[in-house]
Amino acid sequence: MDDTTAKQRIAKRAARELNDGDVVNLGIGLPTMVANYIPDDVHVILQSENGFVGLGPVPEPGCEDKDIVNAGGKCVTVKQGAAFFDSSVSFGIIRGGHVDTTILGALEVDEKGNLASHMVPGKMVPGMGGAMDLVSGAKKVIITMTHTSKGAPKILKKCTLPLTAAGQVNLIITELAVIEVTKDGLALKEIAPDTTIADILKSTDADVIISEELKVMEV
Amino acid sequence: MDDTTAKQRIAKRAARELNDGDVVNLGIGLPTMVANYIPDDVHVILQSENGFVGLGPVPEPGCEDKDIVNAGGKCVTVKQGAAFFDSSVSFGIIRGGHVDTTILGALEVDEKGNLASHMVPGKMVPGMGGAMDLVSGAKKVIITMTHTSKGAPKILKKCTLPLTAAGQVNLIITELAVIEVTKDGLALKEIAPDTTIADILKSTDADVIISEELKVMEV
Amino acid sequence: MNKIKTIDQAMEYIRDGMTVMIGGFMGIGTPELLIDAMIEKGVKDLTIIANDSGLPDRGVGRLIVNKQVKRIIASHIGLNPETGRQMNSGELIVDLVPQGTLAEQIRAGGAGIGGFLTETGIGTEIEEGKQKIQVNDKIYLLELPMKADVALIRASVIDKLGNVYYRGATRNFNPLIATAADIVIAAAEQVVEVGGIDPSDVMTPGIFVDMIVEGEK
Amino acid sequence: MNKIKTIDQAMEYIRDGMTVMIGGFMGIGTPELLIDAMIEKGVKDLTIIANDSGLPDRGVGRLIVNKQVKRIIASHIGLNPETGRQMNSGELIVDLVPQGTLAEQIRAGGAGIGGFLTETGIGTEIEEGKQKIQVNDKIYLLELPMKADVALIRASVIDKLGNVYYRGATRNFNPLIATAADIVIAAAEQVVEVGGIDPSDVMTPGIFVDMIVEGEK
Repeated sequence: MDDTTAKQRIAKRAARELNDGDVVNLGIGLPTMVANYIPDDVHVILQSENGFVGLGPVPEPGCEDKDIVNAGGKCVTVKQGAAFFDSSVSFGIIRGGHVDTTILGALEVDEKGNLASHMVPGKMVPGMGGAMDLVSGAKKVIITMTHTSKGAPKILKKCTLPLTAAGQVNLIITELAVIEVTKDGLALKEIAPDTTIADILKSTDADVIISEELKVMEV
Repeated sequence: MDDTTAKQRIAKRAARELNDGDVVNLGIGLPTMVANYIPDDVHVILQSENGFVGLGPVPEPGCEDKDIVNAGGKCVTVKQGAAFFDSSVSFGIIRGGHVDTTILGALEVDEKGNLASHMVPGKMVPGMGGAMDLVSGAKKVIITMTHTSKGAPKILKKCTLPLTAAGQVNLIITELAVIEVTKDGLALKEIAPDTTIADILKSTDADVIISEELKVMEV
Repeated sequence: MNKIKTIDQAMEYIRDGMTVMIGGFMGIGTPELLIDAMIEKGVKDLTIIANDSGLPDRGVGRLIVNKQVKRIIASHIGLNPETGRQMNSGELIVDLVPQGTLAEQIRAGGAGIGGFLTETGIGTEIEEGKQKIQVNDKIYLLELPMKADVALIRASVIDKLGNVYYRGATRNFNPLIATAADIVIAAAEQVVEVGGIDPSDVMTPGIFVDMIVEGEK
Repeated sequence: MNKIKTIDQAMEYIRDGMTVMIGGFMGIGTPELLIDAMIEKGVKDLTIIANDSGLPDRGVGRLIVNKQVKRIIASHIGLNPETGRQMNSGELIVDLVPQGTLAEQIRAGGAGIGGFLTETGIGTEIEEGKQKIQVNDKIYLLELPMKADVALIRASVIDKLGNVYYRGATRNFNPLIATAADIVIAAAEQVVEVGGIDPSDVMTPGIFVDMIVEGEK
């Protein structure tokens, strides 16, 4: 599967985790794509940590407002009923548990729900931005990522990179599987139609519990 | 001297402590009267702890706006250039040292600059309101009060009532004297023209240092 | 999701023994409509968190006069003599808190802050029972966050998503308590369509507001 | 008191070695006019506190490219490769702070809060060197307030008293840093007379603003 197809599948599956009325924060990159797949009858309110709720679609070229951008600094629109605020209010919303779900990318996730997403020491150090606050504060943390990176597992027994948060991840969605973080470990809940349990176990470093209600992932 | 004359004298003297551009919070009662005596060439910005800067005069009857009141719940006006905010911002201003001067009343003040102003246990317990935050946060704390209460001194060696703040008072203005709180004790800086040092010492429980630059108070 | 409710629907969420935050300052910015309804319903044993205990005939004060409150956490009770009377007679527990500390405790509750350090109250009775924490030779009190079951706010203008604009000095504690309770009920002076409030003028985002009741004066 | 100053008058307050807070988020809401002037003046060895290190040709990033910064405290440096390069070569000290913690530290600095407790960063490298405080069986990090010598904000509209209105998402860190520095300089897109901004629409009260420089684009 090419990277684009994989990401579209992940975004589409993640969109189904959102409920009508939810306040949702989507990370930059793959998580942002989730917005394209939210069903018409599910109205979520997108929070943008740079200071508003009511994030709307990308504007038509020429209709951009230089003062309205998302947390990636890209021109966006706001929906009717949006609200702007400063960064302390924005993170009050995040830290205070008023974000129902955050969907973020990751470099590594492990059996304990630990997350590493913000740096590879000596190589790539973009910084955590709002990710540490988001994963600590949001009610539900969903990680969306390709199952492996150049063939190497990203779902590990124990993260090797510096942690972005300890024990905060609830759900992992990849192009191959949907995996829940439970107190007993990682539970495989859904498997993509074009893979096998054996393949998933091979490309996963962590121990995985096969859920009794294992389902085929809708793709 | 009758009570009204005494209070007018105190308010008038206190007004001379304010500098052009100062942010000032005036307590309820006598301190509120200070606003009437601020010289025309001194422009201060009055803060009202219920949520604004730019407090203006009492409105003409019939011109009241029910949504614009001072910290005593009384109808007031705001000046051009005023700004409304919520209570956490209001006390961020107060606690953060952005109020240059607060002028408050008191039941007792003592040699250490301790203040008791918010309760007489078992008798009168109105609560501290914003007074504790104001005296901790304001750069300069001025206490305005009559020198005695029914003949009993209010400037004491040691406060007997529960403290509103410890060691925060800078200046005490009464109808008889202007007294500065210094690290060496209370320094008598000004004396009213119609009293004597002996009279002041008699009506003051605390030890008082007679300042070398003792002046006659302008009344 | 229709947030506009009848007063009776809203009152189902306020029950005996609950902790209720109520906006307003000496009654200004207090949702009197919801106080009316609480009096009519006769809900009792309430713990009230508010700036003050209002006046005997205004705001929170009416609930106290009507003996529906077992405890109040406030900064000031001086304008309602009945509060002091019930406190002295042992009918009512009164916890007095410095106003800035109270505002910040509620903000902390809403913003997921586990506590904060303040100099307010150092050297006074406010210290009692509190952790003291030293930072760079300075001693602070550790004050803890406050939350409630229900918050009752007064909106000057509200849109149907619950975005609120507060006029003048009615803002006070309203935006703070709206963040710090499980259920937030807004009594509205004026309800407008979604889009009727400029996004930059919103003082409480609609995500905080669960219910809107019309008819506040 | 005339707060409107020339850019040269304002620049007198920014000197080598100072700690400077700068508003903006990826350059949006950053006072580019003041960055221009700092580059022209060549002020150096600065400690910058800002959400991020901007882009190489935008916002705070330009000061880094021009090597005027010895240390930056920020939540994100990913959009400016030069920041990472200078960090790895030892030319620049970078302190990465979670964005919500950074915003709250600045707010605390401005609001006279001695520190606050947060769960953000628990179990990560962010814990290092920090006091941990237990409240009701939960462990928090104690984060301390931040202040600066100068704060540089970008005002969409400002009146001559310094009351500020920020359009759209340009607000971000600007109202916070305006409270937390000894000197606050606002670069203004539009200056209006006193009274030109409704008191309810003011986002930074004029009492926080010391100087206004016109000409921000």
